[in-house]
Amino acid sequence: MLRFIVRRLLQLIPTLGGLSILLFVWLQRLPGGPEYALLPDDATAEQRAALRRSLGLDEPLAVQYLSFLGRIVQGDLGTSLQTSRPVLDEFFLRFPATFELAVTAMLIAVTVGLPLGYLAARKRGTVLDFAAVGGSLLGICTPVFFLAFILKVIFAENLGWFPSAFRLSPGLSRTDITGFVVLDGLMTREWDVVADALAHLVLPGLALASIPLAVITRMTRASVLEVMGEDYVRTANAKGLHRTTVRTRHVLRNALLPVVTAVGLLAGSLFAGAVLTESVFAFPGIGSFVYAATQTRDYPVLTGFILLIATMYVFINLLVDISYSLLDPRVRAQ
Amino acid sequence: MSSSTPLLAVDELSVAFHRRGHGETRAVDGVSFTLEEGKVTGLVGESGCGKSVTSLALMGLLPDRGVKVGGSAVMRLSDRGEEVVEADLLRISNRRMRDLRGSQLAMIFQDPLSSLNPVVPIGVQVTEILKRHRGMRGTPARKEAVDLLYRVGIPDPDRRLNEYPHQLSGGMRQRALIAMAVACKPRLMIADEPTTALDVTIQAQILELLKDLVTEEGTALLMITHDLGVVAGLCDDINVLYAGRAVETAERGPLFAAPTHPYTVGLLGSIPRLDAPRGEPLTPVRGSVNDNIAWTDGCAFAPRCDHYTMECLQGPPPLVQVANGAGEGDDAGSAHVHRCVNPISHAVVVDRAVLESPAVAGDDEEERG
Amino acid sequence: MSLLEIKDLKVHFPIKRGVIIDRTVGHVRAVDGVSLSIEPGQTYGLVGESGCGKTTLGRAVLRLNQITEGEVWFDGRDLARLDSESMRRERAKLQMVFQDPLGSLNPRQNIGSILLEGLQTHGIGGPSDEEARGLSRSERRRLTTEDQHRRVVDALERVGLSAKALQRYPHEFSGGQRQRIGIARALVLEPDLIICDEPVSALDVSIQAQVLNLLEELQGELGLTYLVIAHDLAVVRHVSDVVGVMYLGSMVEEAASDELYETPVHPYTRSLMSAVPVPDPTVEDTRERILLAGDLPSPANPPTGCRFHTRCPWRQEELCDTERPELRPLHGEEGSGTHRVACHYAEQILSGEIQPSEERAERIVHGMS
Amino acid sequence: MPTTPSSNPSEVPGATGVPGVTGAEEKIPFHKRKAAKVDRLAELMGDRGDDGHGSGIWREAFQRMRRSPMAITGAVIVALFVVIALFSPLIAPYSPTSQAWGNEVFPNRNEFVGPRAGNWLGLDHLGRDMFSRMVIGARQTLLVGVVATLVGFFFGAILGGLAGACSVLGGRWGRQVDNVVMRVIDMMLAMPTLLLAVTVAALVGPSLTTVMIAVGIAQIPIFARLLRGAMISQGNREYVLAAQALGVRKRKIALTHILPNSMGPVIVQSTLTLATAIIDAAALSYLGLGNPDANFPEWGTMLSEAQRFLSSAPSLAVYPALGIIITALGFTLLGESLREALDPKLRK
Amino acid sequence: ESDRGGAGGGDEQPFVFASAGDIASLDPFLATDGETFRYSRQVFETLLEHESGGSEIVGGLAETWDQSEDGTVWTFGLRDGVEFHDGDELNAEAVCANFDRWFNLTGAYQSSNNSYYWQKIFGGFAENDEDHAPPEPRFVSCDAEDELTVVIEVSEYSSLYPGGFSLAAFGIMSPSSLEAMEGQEIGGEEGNPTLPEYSQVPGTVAGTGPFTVEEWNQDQSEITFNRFDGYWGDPAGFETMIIRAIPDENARRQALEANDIHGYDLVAPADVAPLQDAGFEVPTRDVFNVLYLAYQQDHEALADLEVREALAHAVNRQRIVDTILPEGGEVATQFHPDTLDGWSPNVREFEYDSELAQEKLADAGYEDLEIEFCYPTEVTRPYMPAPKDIFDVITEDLQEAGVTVEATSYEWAEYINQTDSGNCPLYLLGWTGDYNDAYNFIGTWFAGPSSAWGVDDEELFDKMAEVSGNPDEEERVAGYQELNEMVMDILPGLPISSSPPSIAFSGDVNPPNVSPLTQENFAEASWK
Ligand SMILES: Nc1ncnc2c1ncn2[C@@H]1O[C@H](COP(=O)(O)OP(=O)(O)OP(=O)(O)O)[C@@H](O)[C@H]1O
Ligand SMILES: Nc1ncnc2c1ncn2[C@@H]1O[C@H](COP(=O)(O)OP(=O)(O)OP(=O)(O)O)[C@@H](O)[C@H]1O
Ligand SMILES: [Mg+2]
Ligand SMILES: [Mg+2]
Repeated sequence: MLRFIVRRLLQLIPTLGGLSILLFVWLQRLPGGPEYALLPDDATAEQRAALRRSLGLDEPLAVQYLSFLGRIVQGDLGTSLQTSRPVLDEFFLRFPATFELAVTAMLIAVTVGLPLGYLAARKRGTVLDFAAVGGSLLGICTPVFFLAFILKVIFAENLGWFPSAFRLSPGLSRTDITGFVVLDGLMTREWDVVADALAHLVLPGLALASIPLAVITRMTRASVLEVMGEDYVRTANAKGLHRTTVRTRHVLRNALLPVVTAVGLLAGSLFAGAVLTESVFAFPGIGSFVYAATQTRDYPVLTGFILLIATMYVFINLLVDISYSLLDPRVRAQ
Repeated sequence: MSSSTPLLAVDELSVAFHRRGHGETRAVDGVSFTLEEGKVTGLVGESGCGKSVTSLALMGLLPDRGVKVGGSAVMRLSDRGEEVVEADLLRISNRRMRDLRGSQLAMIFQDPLSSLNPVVPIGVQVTEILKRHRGMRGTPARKEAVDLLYRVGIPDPDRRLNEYPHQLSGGMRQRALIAMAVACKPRLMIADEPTTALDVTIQAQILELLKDLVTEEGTALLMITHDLGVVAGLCDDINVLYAGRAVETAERGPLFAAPTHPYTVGLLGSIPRLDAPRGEPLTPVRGSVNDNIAWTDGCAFAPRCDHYTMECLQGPPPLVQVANGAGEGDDAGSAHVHRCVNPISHAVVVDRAVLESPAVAGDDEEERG
Repeated sequence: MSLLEIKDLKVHFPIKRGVIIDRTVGHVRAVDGVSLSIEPGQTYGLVGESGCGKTTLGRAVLRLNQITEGEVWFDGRDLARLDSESMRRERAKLQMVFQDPLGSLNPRQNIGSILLEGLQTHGIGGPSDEEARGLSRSERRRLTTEDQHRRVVDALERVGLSAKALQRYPHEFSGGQRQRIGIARALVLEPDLIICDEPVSALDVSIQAQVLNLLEELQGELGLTYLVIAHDLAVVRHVSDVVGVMYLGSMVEEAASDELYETPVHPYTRSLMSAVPVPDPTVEDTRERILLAGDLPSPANPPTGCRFHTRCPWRQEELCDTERPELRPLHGEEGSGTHRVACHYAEQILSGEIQPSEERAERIVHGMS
Repeated sequence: MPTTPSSNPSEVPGATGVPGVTGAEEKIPFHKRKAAKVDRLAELMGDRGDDGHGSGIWREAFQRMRRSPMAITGAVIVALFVVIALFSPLIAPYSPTSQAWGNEVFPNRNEFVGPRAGNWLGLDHLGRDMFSRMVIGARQTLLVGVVATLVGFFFGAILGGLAGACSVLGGRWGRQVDNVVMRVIDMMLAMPTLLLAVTVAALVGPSLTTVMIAVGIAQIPIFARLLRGAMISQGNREYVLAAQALGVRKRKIALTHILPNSMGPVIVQSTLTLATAIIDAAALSYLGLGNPDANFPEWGTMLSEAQRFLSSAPSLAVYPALGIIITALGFTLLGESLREALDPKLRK
Repeated sequence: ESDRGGAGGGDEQPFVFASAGDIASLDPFLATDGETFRYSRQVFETLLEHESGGSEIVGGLAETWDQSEDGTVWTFGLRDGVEFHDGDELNAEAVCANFDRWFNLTGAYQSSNNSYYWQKIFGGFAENDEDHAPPEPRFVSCDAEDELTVVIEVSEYSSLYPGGFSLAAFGIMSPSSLEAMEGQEIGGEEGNPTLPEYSQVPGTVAGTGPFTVEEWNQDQSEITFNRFDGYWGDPAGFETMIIRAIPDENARRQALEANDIHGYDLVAPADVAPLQDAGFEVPTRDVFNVLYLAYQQDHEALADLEVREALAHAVNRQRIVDTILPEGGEVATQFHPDTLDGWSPNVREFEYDSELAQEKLADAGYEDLEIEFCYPTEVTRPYMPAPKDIFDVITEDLQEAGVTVEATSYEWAEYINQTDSGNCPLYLLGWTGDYNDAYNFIGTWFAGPSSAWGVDDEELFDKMAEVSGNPDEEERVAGYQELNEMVMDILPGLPISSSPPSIAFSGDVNPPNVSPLTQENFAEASWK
């Protein structure tokens, strides 16, 4: 197992290396440099040229890349052109927000999707099944930003049940320990902060959850249906086991295996999906920051964040693989 | 009379599947047989003739929807004391059936790998049945499981309990399945092609194990197979199934010595025998099961039969007692019945030249292409 | 002169593992030093338990598996040493019939194209060079197409299918018919040798017999040479002139078919033979059974000495676990010299000098408490 | 009517009489009896119907889909959408860009014009006929979906096909190639799709082409992996071995045997990608990377433009949103039922 | 509901205002963006300021100001009794300490994006660092003549003065904070500047404004202000004020409607009426901007005046103003808002007349004119609330006149690049004034040849230099009027509109006086 993990981690190096070159070349070729985004409209051509020079952007790409590599080896991803703060700091400043959002979305997706998919499979062909399948198809087909918008108009603007923006109500004082609002609130017993933070997570969480929810529901359903037809379930029934034993130990346990993989893949994509949701809900996470960075051609932020997100994605997949192999002894053997 | 009632009496069992857009498929169509304690009854037939469906119907394991089961399968559940408790397995409640399964009725499946849950250790899969039906848990359950595995011939059972199915060899998997089946000393056991997926040497081990089980525990065994060789060594009574119906039923002696239904004869003629002189061509049945006609139109086997007449196509042939003289002059009790209007008499069987007789096959083939 | 001569063939599959770069940490010795030769017009049967390396051997002959060591002489050439292009051409003369009739047919190709493919690949058919002289290119092509079509239809008819099958797809046929198509595919190239890897094990008994008959018939008509691989000893014996028995990558016994049946010498052959069920109750009841303990050991880590010693009832204290026996002609007896065994104690076993130890088999037979 | 003749050579029709026939039949001449038997048998087996000729897996899948309500719904939606898209200039009553009613709409004062006789779906914020824009928009949307899918399909298939073929047939060298290609695909996969699309779009500049390329590129690794996976699994099938045993060249095996059999999942994926492409295109438009040209209205752009008016004139956003959702749903339904129909597990 | 979120802070609930982005630095000197200046105006004050709600220059920290004859020496009389947040007192030395610090900055501070406005108004530094290529310095010295008199000398007169002194970038900080900043450099390696800590963590910088900075929460993009009780003027209306970023325009509106915030800037014109109807305060600022359609004259057809005139006639500017721009906007007749001195009533005007446009095009031989037309995506500017809508309307008009338009859009950064380099024949752009001087408008565009316009008119350039260099205010204004007339004769582009950008507040709030320069002083606002 350890060997497997080490192997996967080592494989990460060429992947990230390649990705960084790709990003580097690619991003630097984006039209319109930071000199246009950072200086006011009335700046002169000389001023813009001077800025390029002082940012080191006039160096040959290879030189830039090498110095980038040199820094990255020391754990330095450069500084944001936009805010002049280290990219890593920026990332960890915003990561907790996105992470909380992603976790919320995943929780919603899993807690609703699994039972729903399971029930749909059990009640195959009934109204419930139809609704679950139809609903999840609809979930997949509705553009996330539109859904987010609708949710906001209904539940924030018209009904006023949930806040429409931010991660925390302005002016609410809190103790910052980890950057994770809910966690900090729980640790310091600032219940108002916890409640407030949770309220802020509901709508964006729902919007972000729509696709994973749909996927998990459908996958669970398909997987449960498949497993219910397996021979070993028939064996379990032939042993006269209680229905619940059959369903939990034999059906669910196997049916969840492919779902675990799906959850991992989806978790990776959540960080990217957050771009849309976060911008609709003014949620201060990495998604909206990356988007702003594309607008201002903040190369270090783009390169750094995408590398970090990619690393995270690979890590999540590694975790999934590991958990998969823990769950499935057949894989463990290899 | 109680002692003479069979353990299980299956009467006119029929199973029909409904599928949208496909109409009805009668997978099993009026099959009757009985099972006795300490005896082995065989169900033989080619693929798709309804053997598995029969066994699943008895175990109540057919899918909930789209299936219609008819007939009855009355099982004597207990004969402690005077009172005989009987139940029709096809009618009792789901709950009750679950109680019976595993404790009174057990089943061994064909493919040992897919029949074991890949992600649950063997030990758990064995102990869960002990827990369910014998209320054992913890260490005693484990000890019992070790014992069971040892009894079915799994070496080093203690270690095997923690292993997963894929870590076992094919033979051991089948043994583990058998261990589960015998865990509660069921009175009736159904083995659905338990050795098809195994090598001959392993098959011999498993068959021996089953044989011992029957003789020592007095379990009734319903042996399902397509291999007449297996049946010859193991079964007491044999039912030959074709297209969902029993076409010939007999004790194994008469069946092998004097088969009367052309299908049985064909099956026997198909098997290359280790002890037959070499170079002699086999005499198989023509065509394949796809060539059946509906039983309602006549004998389903007619299109493949070298022996059929117009009569065969005159509606479903009835199951009839084999006219005596076909071998041992046995008493009426040991029924040798067949479903054929134009059976092969024993004398004919011996004369192979006659069997390789006219057929319409050639012409048919041209039409169909 | 033999048509095919295999000398000390070894096929090892590397087991790879590693952190970054895969290293070879061991080998699966699928075939580990097998020698055999097949005479023209003969049928050579190869039996053995699942996983003993039969398929690997068959594929190695066709170089579908990398050969680790050894020679494969075919038609005066060592196939093991041919470059891949010459080997590709050589394949026209060496054909193969596969176990899974459906799986070995491309579902998207119709029968015509399946059968034509080999002809087109090897440019078989069409006017000879002499005839072709003076013909225009399109004319030549037309003639070739016509000739190939004729050959295909011919092959189809030989296996008992009509030309109407040409336009149809594999899934529209029954199992037996599909296997016939597989045979026709091999046949159409007019090969010298056909390797049949479990040609019937996926088929129903009656169909199995049809296919076996067909194979024999074709041999009679066309004088083909077969290498038939199967795990069913009865089948192999039925079709073969010479039978080789494999165990764990090596050949343990080789003899003429009848001789092998009459006087099996190697303990493995004996137990194998005793395990094959015979569809005859009287035989079954009287037969002595040699039950083997346990399963086939892993070919990645074969036992030392005689590979079979871990399961052998005749095992002796000496030699068996230290020295690997060679395949050698049986001494003494009327042995025509064609009976070869790989056992240190073959003669003693044959003469009854050494008796099987009962205990090994005991535990299984009487294992039930 | 057996399809398989017995190979028994002695089985010649009419060689000997049938033994054991009853007296009643004895009077009929043998050949007549035989003919009657044949007729009767043929008659009995006649209603079983023929299995159909020359059909392949696709045809069978089609048969199955014809009975699936899901497939029918999907097909109807898609067909309707395609028809509208193809004939949109004929259907649209007005030019989609004509601001003929420009002086009737005041977005700055929140005054819009809803559905009315001349304008069935009302006017948009610049006084253009909403119905015409929706209809013409269908065409653009279809174009985006199709081209993006083709881009993903094409490059994905090349990459995946190369990797798959090399891995299956290329031996040791081939596995290296496969490894390298897979690393590249992994890299693309690790990059979040939307970010990938955003950067592509930013690179090329916002336009319809951009959206198509961006969405397409994001799909490349998916197609590539899918095809590679399918090819490797097909490559282990026995028919590939059979072709090798015939001596067919490896390149030909890859192209004519493995590839066609591996296309099933890829084709299913294309249908699903059409839906994804339409939705992703809308997202890109939302992020301001959509089609800048007003002459070619596209639903995604319309939707993102109309979000501003969601509270005052929700219909402006709802029409294109519904268009996108329904169309995507149509393709998804079709793709899913195609997947189901082609699933070997569900096939007998 | 007025106590939502009121748990923290004082007993009064904080006023929450949504901006479009986070601030860049606590030190406005380093910044170039409006959001930072919005923040800094609440905390720092400059020598001169604009009148509340107007664009006239009035005293800030200086009560009086004077220029020498040649306009190179400026004398400021400071307000007495002004206290910094950290307790320091405002005096001439404190002011000069600021100027001296700025002038003597080195290293990465000299990079054009860290001292943009300094370089624009006062040129380079005492020692110019070649790496960053700052221009020649224009600042000469700052002297404390007495306790409250500051004398600043520049090397040449420019119309940038005195307006330049009012720029938020030049907020005056306390001497103590300057001391604390001393030695804090812009860090990081070359090309990776990190701003010094004082500009990132509140506590060092201290101004004289009505609010003090309490906290800058970068992960929430939130900055918290407290009322400064020692403020010399009227105390701020809110005890606590929070400015938080919501980049998305719709999200800002929805947050206000959902009562998550109490005010926001950059209100979309379409939202003005609905918000007002719903009881929100949406005061409209005075117009201080111009939106124009530029004709890049390197384009062959556009080099022809007749074509330019034709296009001018082709566009129905009134419709844009009526339907797209916020109420109160008007069609611009020149590159100059009428709220600013130098506006001329006598410029040449162009009526909307599609037929005339067609005729003119035909005359010029361009009946089938095909032309590329660019617009920016993903931005709203105060002068250009919905670029795509405006673009669509103009496109429709042009097509009406027989012009075939090829649409091109760019993201803002790229848009500036493309239009600046003259790659767009037709494009939309505009300008909001920084301070009250005509040069801030036409001077930006027509002071010399530029690829943005492709105008090459020596006469115009000379005249511009002459007028802007004239220290006499009256003459200068007259000169600007002439210039405006001249520009409209040349017709380098079509001025479209001057429109009032709106700012929205919750109904519970008394809004501050809104400023045409978008320089609201939030101290003026209070709870109702
Ligand atoms: N769930 C089902 N739905 C529809 N038809 C079914 C179903 N299960 C079985 N059948 C049909 O019933 C018939 C009998 O099947 P069964 O599995 O009993 O055959 P079998 O004799 O066990 O064959 P094999 O030797 O292949 O196991 C077959 O024709 C099969 O197609
Ligand atoms: N490509 C391969 N890589 C690694 N090991 C292999 C490979 N092919 C076969 N083996 C191993 O080689 C051994 C012999 O396999 P082979 O398929 O030849 O056996 P077989 O006698 O044909 O068995 P069966 O009767 O099951 O077909 C097995 O242990 C198998 O696991
Ligand atoms: Mg079965
Ligand atoms: Mg094999």
